Amino acid sequence: MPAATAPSATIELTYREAVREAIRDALKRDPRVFLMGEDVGRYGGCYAVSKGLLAEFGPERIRDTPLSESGFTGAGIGAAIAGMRPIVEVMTVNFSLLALDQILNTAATVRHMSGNQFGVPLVIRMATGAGRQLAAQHSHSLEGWYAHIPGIKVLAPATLEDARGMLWTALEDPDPVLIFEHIMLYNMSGKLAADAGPVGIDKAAVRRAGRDISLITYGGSLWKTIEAASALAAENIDAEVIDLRSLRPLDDATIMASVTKTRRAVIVDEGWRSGSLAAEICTRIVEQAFFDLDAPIGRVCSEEVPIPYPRHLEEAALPQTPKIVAAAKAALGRA
Amino acid sequence: MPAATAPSATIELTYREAVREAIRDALKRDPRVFLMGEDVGRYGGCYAVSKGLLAEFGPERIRDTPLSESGFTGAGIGAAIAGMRPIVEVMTVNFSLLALDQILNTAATVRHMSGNQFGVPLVIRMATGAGRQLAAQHSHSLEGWYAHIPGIKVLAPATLEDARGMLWTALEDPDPVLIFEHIMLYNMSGKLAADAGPVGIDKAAVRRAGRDISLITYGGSLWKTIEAASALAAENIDAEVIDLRSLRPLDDATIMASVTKTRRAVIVDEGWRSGSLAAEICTRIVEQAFFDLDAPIGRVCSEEVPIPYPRHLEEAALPQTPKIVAAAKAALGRA
Amino acid sequence: MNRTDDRPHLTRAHSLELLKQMIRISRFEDKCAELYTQEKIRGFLHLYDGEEAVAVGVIPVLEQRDRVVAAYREHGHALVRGMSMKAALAEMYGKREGCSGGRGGSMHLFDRATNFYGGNAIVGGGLPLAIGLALADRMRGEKRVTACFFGEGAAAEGEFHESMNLAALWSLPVLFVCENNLYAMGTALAISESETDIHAKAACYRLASEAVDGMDVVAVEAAARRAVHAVRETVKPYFLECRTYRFRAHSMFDAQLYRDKAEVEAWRKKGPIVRFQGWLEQNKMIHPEDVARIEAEVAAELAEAVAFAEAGTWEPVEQLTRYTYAETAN
Amino acid sequence: MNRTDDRPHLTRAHSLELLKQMIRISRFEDKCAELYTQEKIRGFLHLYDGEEAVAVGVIPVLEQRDRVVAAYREHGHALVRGMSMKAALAEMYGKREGCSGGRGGSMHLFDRATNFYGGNAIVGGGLPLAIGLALADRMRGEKRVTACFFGEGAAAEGEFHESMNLAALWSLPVLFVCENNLYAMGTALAISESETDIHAKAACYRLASEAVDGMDVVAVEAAARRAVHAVRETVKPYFLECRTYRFRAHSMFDAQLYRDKAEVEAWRKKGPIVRFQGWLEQNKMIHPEDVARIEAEVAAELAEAVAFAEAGTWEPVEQLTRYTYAETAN
Ligand SMILES: Cc1ncc(C[n+]2csc(CCOP(=O)(O)OP(=O)(O)O)c2C)c(N)n1
Ligand SMILES: Cc1ncc(C[n+]2csc(CCOP(=O)(O)OP(=O)(O)O)c2C)c(N)n1
Ligand SMILES: [Mg+2]
Ligand SMILES: [Mg+2]
Repeated sequence: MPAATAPSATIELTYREAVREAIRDALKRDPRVFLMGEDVGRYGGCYAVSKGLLAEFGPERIRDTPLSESGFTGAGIGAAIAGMRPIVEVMTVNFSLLALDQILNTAATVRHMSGNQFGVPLVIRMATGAGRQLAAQHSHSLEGWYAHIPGIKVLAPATLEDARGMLWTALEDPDPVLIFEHIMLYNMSGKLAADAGPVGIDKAAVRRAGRDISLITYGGSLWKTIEAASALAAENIDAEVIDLRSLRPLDDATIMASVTKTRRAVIVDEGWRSGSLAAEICTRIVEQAFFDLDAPIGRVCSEEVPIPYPRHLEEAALPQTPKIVAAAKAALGRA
Repeated sequence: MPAATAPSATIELTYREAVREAIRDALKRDPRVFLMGEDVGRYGGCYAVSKGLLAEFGPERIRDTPLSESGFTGAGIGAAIAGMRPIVEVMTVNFSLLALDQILNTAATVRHMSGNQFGVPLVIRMATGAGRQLAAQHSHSLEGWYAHIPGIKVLAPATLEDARGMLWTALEDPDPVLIFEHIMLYNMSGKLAADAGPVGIDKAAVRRAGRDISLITYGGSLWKTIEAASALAAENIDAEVIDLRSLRPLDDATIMASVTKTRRAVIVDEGWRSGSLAAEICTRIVEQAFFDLDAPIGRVCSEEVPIPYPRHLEEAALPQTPKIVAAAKAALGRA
Repeated sequence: MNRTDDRPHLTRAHSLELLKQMIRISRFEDKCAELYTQEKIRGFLHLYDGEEAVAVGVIPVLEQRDRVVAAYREHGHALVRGMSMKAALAEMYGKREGCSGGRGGSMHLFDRATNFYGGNAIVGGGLPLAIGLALADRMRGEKRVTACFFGEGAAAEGEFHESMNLAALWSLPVLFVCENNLYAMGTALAISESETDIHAKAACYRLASEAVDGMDVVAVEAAARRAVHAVRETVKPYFLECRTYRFRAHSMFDAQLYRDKAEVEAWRKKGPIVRFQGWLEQNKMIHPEDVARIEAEVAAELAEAVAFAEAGTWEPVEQLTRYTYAETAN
Repeated sequence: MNRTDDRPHLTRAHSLELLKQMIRISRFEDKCAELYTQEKIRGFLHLYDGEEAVAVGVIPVLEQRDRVVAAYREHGHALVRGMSMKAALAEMYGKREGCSGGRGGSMHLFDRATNFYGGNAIVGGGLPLAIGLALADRMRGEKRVTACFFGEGAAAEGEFHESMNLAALWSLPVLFVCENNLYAMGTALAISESETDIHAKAACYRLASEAVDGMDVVAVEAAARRAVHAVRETVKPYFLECRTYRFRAHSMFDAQLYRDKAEVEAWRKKGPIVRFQGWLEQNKMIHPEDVARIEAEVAAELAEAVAFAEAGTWEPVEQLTRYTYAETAN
């Protein structure tokens, strides 16, 4: 769990509310900030994140857009270059493919190809992940895929603190930052300091310390992994759980420190297995800590299939606690 | 080198001509085949691949499209579902981002989400890679990135045989196949059997047999890697060179057979390093042959930067023979 | 254009058929909503309530060989096109016996037998597909029509623009049917389009275009006849904007903050079923027994469908990755 | 609209300035072509030969605070906007002293000092960017105009459509300047657009739109004055289609199989420079010495630029990945 902070009043809220508070806070702090996306205003947001903000901030700053992902993402880029601090919301990562030209060919390249004359301090938020039976065009986890692109940063808040705190730090970043919110986290509730504020976005967090194996994950899979760690504890396996938090750049130091200690690792990632972020992490461990490893590194990823609709198949397609437990035990030779 | 074929007349031709011959052949063999893309007709193709085909086959089958990557790629998907065998040409992989919605959300999913009622026997060809100083919006190598997507196949012909032979096999495939042609290969010339025909697309090829280390690569990097193997040979290092040919699916058997023999591997891949296909291959080796490895696996990838314009920086950004040699020697402890 | 061909044939039998089809969709979807609250159906469920006259007015005008592309609000289209309620409902249950083997769900109904190409949940994503189907038909000289249904929200997408241009430029036999229900989720048309007259917008691509009262099944059918006839004879695209309204929420997760209840109620009074049924009754073309009979038939069909879906089987988990690629001989 | 404001001020000094700017671009690019064959310049090089009247007619009408977005055929725009030949040429050499530090090359000229936002080599890719720049200005109440230049080929892209709609819908102060040179690489307009009248196409989004003879610098300037004035006063978009022609190949890799030499020759006779210069001479507004002086000044500027570019330095290879991200304090 993150380092203890000075005692302060805590409030009970959901991840959704934490994101909303982060947006409200940003809008209040900085007149350059505005939120733009499909149905963020009158509808209240596809996942109800921005509900109420239109009434508070008006239609200029809570800007409903037409169905034009490329157009309004590009508009966010332009506005950012011109000195605003836009938050662009793309409803679901699958739709962001329509905006990928703007993200990769413009947002990620402008600073470099202009020789540092123009930067893009833009935040793009989107929902990611499966679990609601939304089938093959609404359920993918492409955040790890986005993490391949130089010029952008990629965040995956998994906790209330991060949902609340990453946005502001991202908005202060001079470069484009993509924030992926897992749809299964929105209803998660818990306690948070009433005055919770910005958090760093450059370090992974050790969410559970352990000696026997490193379980490395992020986003929606964090909670399944923590559950797996508890199950493993019951079998006397002391797992360390690392929440990557930032997928680009990756915090190699925290990963290597853990693996060097435990000598074994399993990576849990909701992306499709081949070409997953898990592969990158595995490779970095091999590159940087090969001789510290006692066993092959395990991967628990999504099956390589467009996510199917029925509950039982959707569940089977995704990383689940028992699979994580099994992978950890296999890495420990206790399969 | 590929298995010897029965002696037949050989002709001298370029990679560009080999691709053109493959397209001509397909058009002649099968009335369902047509070529569609920007400037494939009257202009003769951005990289002159389709030069002459308009005169031979007419504007219906050599179809110039407007600048509408999403529209005409989607049109290719629809035509394929309706029973045609379209070849869609996207000029450069960077522009294909505009069509990614159609590729990932439709082409790759239709068979699954329709419960196998509709398939998409479509071939999409595109130019990839750097080397012509085309800078940050025309130089990327995203084929390894595409290889993450279930539902499509991804090919990277590196030789004249493959440039000539993969297309037909791809057209016979019931699913979407993306073929990436590296821009630096188009002018490569060599000899090819006059009656060269289809080749398999499911196996990697050992382009040079060796005992000391496996150099695993594909596409434009193959020739740099073969050069590196020659340089290594001069230092008494006997490198095996594997040409993946198919990036999705990967031919694990050939890779593992090589690595199990050599116990060392370096992967050479023009994609950006983080999240590269090289990471996936490294991870598979770790998963499947960990205990056969004597050293960490090396990666020679592109630097994580939008490709810069000046020659010296572009060269420095890409995998090059000396880097491959150095990586191989490092893996052998001879750095 | 042959005027005789296009005139609606409002015989009593035909009128009853139109009414029945609309009632079929409506009752089917009422049931779906109920089953959704029972968690038999999950995921996103988009109901067509209020828009039935569009699918019922257009699709029966098509021939068997023609093709249909729809979006995610497509239960009505699938049923009218000939998909059985059983296959549609089993799909929403996620059962193997569903029209897509259970893998698609509500947003991805497919049916090869009736040339029904989905079921596309990317707004605008079906348009390029329709272009391609029609291109294939044109290249082969097959006189098929591809009818492509989508909401007015799609008109803002780049894919709409590219598709309109390709259709007109290449003379493709596509009937574009824009179901303009005035809202894209919670976004009213005026908030998403500088030109709110969608059929005029389409006409800018130099294709035939007209708007019709989408709450009037007879008007829709008449327009569809003209349009389908024109597409088939001229081998050119045609754009039909059907002005309609969605009575229910966008999906099952919509608090409808963006519109007044009164607005919805006012539209409900103009609903395609009440309106057509009322008109038929007023003109003595149908009798109360007719409606009772239709309701009974539909109820029976529906009961059978529910039983079928309930009795359906689950795809074994071992088959999870099936159909990601074709299963080939080797 | 204030008619007085918009009338071109064709004083002798102004005429000479217009002529000089066109000649500057032309001579600069002749040199670029030569340097390309010498392999001093590499990559893609797109010349503006024949289209000079557009940049020269439009850009000087803008104010310093205004913004310019261009595509990959943007040498002319950059020079007229105020970039020095030195900085532009050094960029094409790939030298650190180039306007983009040498990292961009011909297709990616940028200049913060003059609000020149590239240099975008994705066809249509600059339009959403222009939308965003203008959106920022509108939100802050800054009366700036963003002029966005692109070719007619871009009109087929979805991004064009989305951008037109957003500009009109949100009332954004963008001046869209479509450089309609009749070809997109080798694709003639009629092969890419069902509506070949691009300004009419744009008008469909309900924005002010007009077409002008893009070979006539005076006409372009007059139209640009009207347009810029309208954008600034109404805070609404304006679309200006400049009908022009590209005399040279699309890039240095183009055999021009798609058009007749005769067509090119016919257009060359209507070239913006010969035409304007001829007209000025005919009307005795300039004398041969004027042209000689301009040529001499331009030649000197160019010689200096070449020397500057030649003397420029290479970015150390160690700096390869610089500017992928901002360099922050820590
Ligand atoms: C590309 C894309 N963007 C966003 C969405 C989310 N979404 C689903 S339906 C919808 C509204 C579409 O409205 P319209 O086209 O008018 O159809 P209607 O729902 O009214 O039938 C939106 C925004 C999506 N599915 N696809
Ligand atoms: C999205 C995209 N597709 C294709 C290309 C390749 N390409 C570069 S310029 C060009 C022609 C563009 O024509 P037009 O917009 O008329 O501008 P012009 O070159 O005539 O000035 C093409 C197809 C590209 N750069 N970007
Ligand atoms: Mg709608
Ligand atoms: Mg042009």
